Amino acid sequence: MTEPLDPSAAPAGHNADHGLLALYRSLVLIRCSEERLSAMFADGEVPGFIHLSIGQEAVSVGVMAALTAQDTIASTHRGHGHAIAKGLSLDGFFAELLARDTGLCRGRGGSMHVADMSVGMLGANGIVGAGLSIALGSALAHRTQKSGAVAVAFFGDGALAEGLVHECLNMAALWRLPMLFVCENNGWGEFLPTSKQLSFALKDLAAAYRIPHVLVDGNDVAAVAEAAARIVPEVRADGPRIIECMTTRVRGHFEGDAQKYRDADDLAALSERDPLRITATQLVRAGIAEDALASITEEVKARIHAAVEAARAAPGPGFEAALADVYTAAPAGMEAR
Amino acid sequence: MTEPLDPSAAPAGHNADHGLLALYRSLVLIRCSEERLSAMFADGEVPGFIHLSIGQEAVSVGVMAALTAQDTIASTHRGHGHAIAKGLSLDGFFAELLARDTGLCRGRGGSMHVADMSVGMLGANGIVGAGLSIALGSALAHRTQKSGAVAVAFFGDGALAEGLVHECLNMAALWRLPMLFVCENNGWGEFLPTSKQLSFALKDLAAAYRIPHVLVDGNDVAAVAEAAARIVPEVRADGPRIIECMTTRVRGHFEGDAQKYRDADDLAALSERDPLRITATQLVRAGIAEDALASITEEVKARIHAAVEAARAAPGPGFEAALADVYTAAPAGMEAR
Amino acid sequence: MPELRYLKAINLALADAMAADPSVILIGEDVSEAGGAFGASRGLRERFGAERIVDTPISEAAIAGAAVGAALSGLRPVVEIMFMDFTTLVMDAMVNQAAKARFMFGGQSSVPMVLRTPHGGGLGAGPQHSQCLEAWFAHVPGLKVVCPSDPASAYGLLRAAIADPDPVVFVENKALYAMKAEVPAELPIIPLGQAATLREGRDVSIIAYGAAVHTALAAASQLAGEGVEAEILDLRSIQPWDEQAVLRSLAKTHRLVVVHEAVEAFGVGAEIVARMADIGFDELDGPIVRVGAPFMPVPFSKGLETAYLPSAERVVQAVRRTLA
Amino acid sequence: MPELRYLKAINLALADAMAADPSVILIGEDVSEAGGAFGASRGLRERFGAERIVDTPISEAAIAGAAVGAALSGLRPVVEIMFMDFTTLVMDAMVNQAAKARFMFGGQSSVPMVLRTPHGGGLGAGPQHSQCLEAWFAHVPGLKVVCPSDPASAYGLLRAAIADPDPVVFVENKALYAMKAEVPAELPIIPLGQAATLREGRDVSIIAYGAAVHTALAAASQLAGEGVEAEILDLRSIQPWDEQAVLRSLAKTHRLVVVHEAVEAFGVGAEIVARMADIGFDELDGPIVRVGAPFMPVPFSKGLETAYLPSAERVVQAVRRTLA
Ligand SMILES: Cc1ncc(C[n+]2csc(CCOP(=O)(O)OP(=O)(O)O)c2C)c(N)n1
Ligand SMILES: Cc1ncc(C[n+]2csc(CCOP(=O)(O)OP(=O)(O)O)c2C)c(N)n1
Ligand SMILES: [Mg+2]
Ligand SMILES: [Mg+2]
Repeated sequence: MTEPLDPSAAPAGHNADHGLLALYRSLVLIRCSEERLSAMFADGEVPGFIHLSIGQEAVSVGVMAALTAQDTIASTHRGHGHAIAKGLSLDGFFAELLARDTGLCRGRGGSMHVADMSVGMLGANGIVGAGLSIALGSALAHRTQKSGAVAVAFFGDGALAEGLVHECLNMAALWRLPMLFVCENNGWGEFLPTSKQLSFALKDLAAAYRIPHVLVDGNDVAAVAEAAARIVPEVRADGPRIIECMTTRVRGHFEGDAQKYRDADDLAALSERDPLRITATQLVRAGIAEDALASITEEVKARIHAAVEAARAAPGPGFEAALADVYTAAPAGMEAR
Repeated sequence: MTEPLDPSAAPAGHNADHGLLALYRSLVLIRCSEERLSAMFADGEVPGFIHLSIGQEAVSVGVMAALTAQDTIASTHRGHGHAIAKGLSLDGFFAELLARDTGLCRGRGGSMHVADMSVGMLGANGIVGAGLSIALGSALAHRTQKSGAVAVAFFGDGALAEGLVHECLNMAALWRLPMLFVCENNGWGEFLPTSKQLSFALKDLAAAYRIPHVLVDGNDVAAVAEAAARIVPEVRADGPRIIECMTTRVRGHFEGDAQKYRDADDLAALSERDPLRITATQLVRAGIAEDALASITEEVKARIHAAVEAARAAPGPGFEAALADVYTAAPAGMEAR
Repeated sequence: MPELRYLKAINLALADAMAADPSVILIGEDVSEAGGAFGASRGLRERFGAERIVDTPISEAAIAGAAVGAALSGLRPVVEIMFMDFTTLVMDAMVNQAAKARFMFGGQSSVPMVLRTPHGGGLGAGPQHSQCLEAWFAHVPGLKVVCPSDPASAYGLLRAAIADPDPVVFVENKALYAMKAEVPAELPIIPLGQAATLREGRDVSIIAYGAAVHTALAAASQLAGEGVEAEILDLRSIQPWDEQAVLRSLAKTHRLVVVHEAVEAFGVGAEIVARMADIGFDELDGPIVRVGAPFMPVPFSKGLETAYLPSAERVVQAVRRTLA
Repeated sequence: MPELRYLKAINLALADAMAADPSVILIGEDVSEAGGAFGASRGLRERFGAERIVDTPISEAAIAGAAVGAALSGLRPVVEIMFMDFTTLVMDAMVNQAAKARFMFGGQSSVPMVLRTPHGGGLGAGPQHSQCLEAWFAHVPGLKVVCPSDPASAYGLLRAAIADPDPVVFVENKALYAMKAEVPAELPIIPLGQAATLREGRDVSIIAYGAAVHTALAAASQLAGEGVEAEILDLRSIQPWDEQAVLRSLAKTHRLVVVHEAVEAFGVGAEIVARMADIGFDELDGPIVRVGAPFMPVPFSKGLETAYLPSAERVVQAVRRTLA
């Protein structure tokens, strides 16, 4: 908790220091990145549909702190936090959201499809629930290859209504795959509370599938990291687990959503559960100077600034290159196309 | 239990006498119909894929005894029992299986698609799990129309792995629809025991969805009928319920399946759980003469014989009529086609 | 003449259909309290009640399957699937259940349901929120497929679709939702299966539907400047489509270009061309040219997406090619 | 030359691919203990172990989705979907995930998976167990689609499909499973995307794939008796398809007939015709005629089904029509 700040440290994740300050840095990185995106979206500089994870960052950071580079994750439409915490290239991230050729997806995917295979981030996903089956298959591959890696599926509470999720719970349990289910329960699926969408609690479903389930405060990164550190080794050794993170969707369903359908007091109260605030308070209580936290924010912002400027300077994607990537080049001698 | 046998009585079902003898008659009707089909299939007279419900008849008969003509059912690939018990035209049934123009589906559907809308039988179904969403929608219609009717979905234990089933459980519970889920748990999904397909028990899933669940001996028609008589009014008044019937698949997955993958002793033991035998024993114990039972079988066989002969004499379906039924005639003035 | 937006025309058609027939219900994700992800059902809950405008969980397969069951049980459900890309999740309900029930049950039943869904690009929504998949549904016997190009036809065709006894896939181009146009004070119901001639011309027939109709019209203006008079047919219905109208136009112009936003390969245009290369062969004086999207997913970047979407320029080139 | 059944050729290809590459796994309902619903994977569990031949629950969507995830993580999964009609349940995995992953992730990844599935009628299996839906997949950028017509090509194409870095939908006509034919002792791998000329002829080109190839061959024999020499091309791959081979044949015969078992309207044939009505227009001396199934679900009754399925007689009539 008192380690010196290393400005060159990678975001929490692979072999990173799991101390709270490192986690905090990662929270700040996600938050500042998304706030920057929000501003650029409002300015018309970021196109498409943007779903921010502001208020939910602690889930990504806490879980990823327990993973290695070999572990894989499958994400959702609200995937920026997962992607950044897993350690994807920040330059590639911003370049993608700005639709540049230097983007991780060369400007073809955008926010809903950011992916970085080099760090085991198998993609955000525009289809609610689809990531679970991708993680399921990745877990199957890990097991078949005896790699010792785990696969993690992130999904929202609204996704629990998709039949595919149940198919995956059943198969993961049946085959005892090294798969971690992480539910980000923010109480909403688009514009309707999930209490009006779901007749069940995940805890009870987990009991039916006999998959051990823990409920954590998804806005307390220390709590999430502690749970993940305990549970990921169980997944590696013994099979599927579920971590359900109670969390808060702050910015509405997508950028541009004024959330008129929400109770104003509820919205106002969200700041009390702000993951950054919670962790900052813990750090200050543990003796970290407020200045140290502020300087983390400054550094992070500088890093983001550099990424944004690099993205702005980068060329847009080329049509011919895109067309050439619909298929992989056929293996030598096969001339499949 | 001692009412006189009325040979002209409809199969148990709508407003029929629910006495055990009437139920027995219905069991015999299904059994003899399917045995006849089995023989005709072996002779090459019945084409296509045929999934017999021999050993499972008590589920159909017991549940249907609690339904009215307004109530609707959606069935499965193993749907002969459901169809016959719901009171569909026996002549139309055999004519359909023999692919005649006089068949309920005019020879276009066959075994996997027998339907009789006039008795609320919304169709067998070749797609595992699909019937549940059809029953869900039918229940929604009943509720919207305030008809007081219930919709019943029959499905096998193997179907529990289909995501659609879970979507339907959730929606039925969420909306408290007048929908009864009837699981025919015969321990098999095709050639694999469902213990190798499912990581959960339906009872536990039901608890998660907070849908009341009862487990009954699906081979004891009195037990099924008693449960259904108690539970169907609950469904009408209060919302979804699940009846799980433990039952036995005797003839293999489909006709022609020699069940070499099954334990010979297990197969041999099935006759002890034969629903007809169980009910016959109860009836005899209750004072019904064995002769009376035998004469039921004789009458039923005569009825089936008549249906088969009528079907054999009937013409095959016409191609032009089939083509004309791909769409409904457009409403007057609309000329949609 | 009053002006009407495309989205409002959909909204009006839903309202009028619900007022006319108490068996019409609307069902889908966020259709009720929120009035629809794009606002198509705004105000309907207040007017017709939550029993008839039903918010669902995120369960597309069950929603569509339930619509089939409800239609078999006396209702006329109108389902909204938020993006056509998500119809990947309702294929079984639409194809194996809705489309076949009437035929497969020997004509015992009809399945009067409508599945409304927006397709199309132009919003930077990326590969999983922009696809035009109508060709899939048009290939399925038992389904009808409609795709209106403007507010008046959106209203008139949706009314016809809801009144139709058979399952209809009703495709709305989301880039058209904001489009405003003059409409008659009394909006007529428009029969399914009939094309509309939007422009008369003697030199070439351009067949289009949905947003591509406007691309075709823009091309026609440009061509007129070059002395080429294009006849423009708005197909409106894709299944059934108005073969006779297309043939009549071809018999007049002897040249054919087919335009749509969907991927060209194995798209709707292929069928139209294939029919005309058979029954219209003797009328043809030049190659039949299609203009559709290239064989790639819909890209996110604005630059890529613009290059991807069929343009008036490409239609003009296609016309020049068949006239050459 | 040894004889081989079509089903056995599939089985051999699976075995040889698994022996050649330890990353190949087979996954599906009843593929392992039972050896496949039609027996395609018989004996493989014994040889390669249950870890590589995986029996699944009845969960098509998750099976296909898992194959995508496994393919992104280093395996080469071969999925079996028991009937093509059930691919209605895997559309999201195939279309929104498998097909797009490479493009949408900027070329970072390939998705080397194969989805094997039988289509076709003739078994009295009825409307939900007989459909030919390959046109859907051919319309999706990122997918490849293959449909072999005989044992040797079933072997060679399946080997190529499994070795291919992209997702392939591999369609087997179930009525061909029992077909026996002579094959070379060393079965070659056959590249995707290449048609085979099965019969040379000067009067008309008949293009077919799958079981319809045999219908076309039967028609050609009959036509030969009338003095008409038909050239028969087996397309083999549907996406990509061998446009140049078709164009070459057309340039020789100047008449074109396209035959498949799938519903004619909006089917695979439409694309082939549409291409030729464009790039091959100058070669055409008569209308292009398609022979496919009528616009109805596949009926159960033998009589109806026989009338439904494309026949040699209908191909002969089509040829006569284009020659008239
Ligand atoms: C299959 C599918 N259905 C619907 C949508 C539209 N949609 C996008 S996000 C969303 C809500 C998801 O809720 P949840 O899973 O709780 O995630 P959250 O947005 O709360 O993070 C919906 C309905 C979609 N993208 N995919
Ligand atoms: C969607 C789908 N997947 C697979 C099949 C093939 N299939 C037919 S019946 C069956 C087993 C069903 O098991 P269960 O639901 O327990 O019913 P049972 O046969 O035991 O009555 C399977 C896999 C199918 N018809 N539909
Ligand atoms: Mg949520
Ligand atoms: Mg079973």
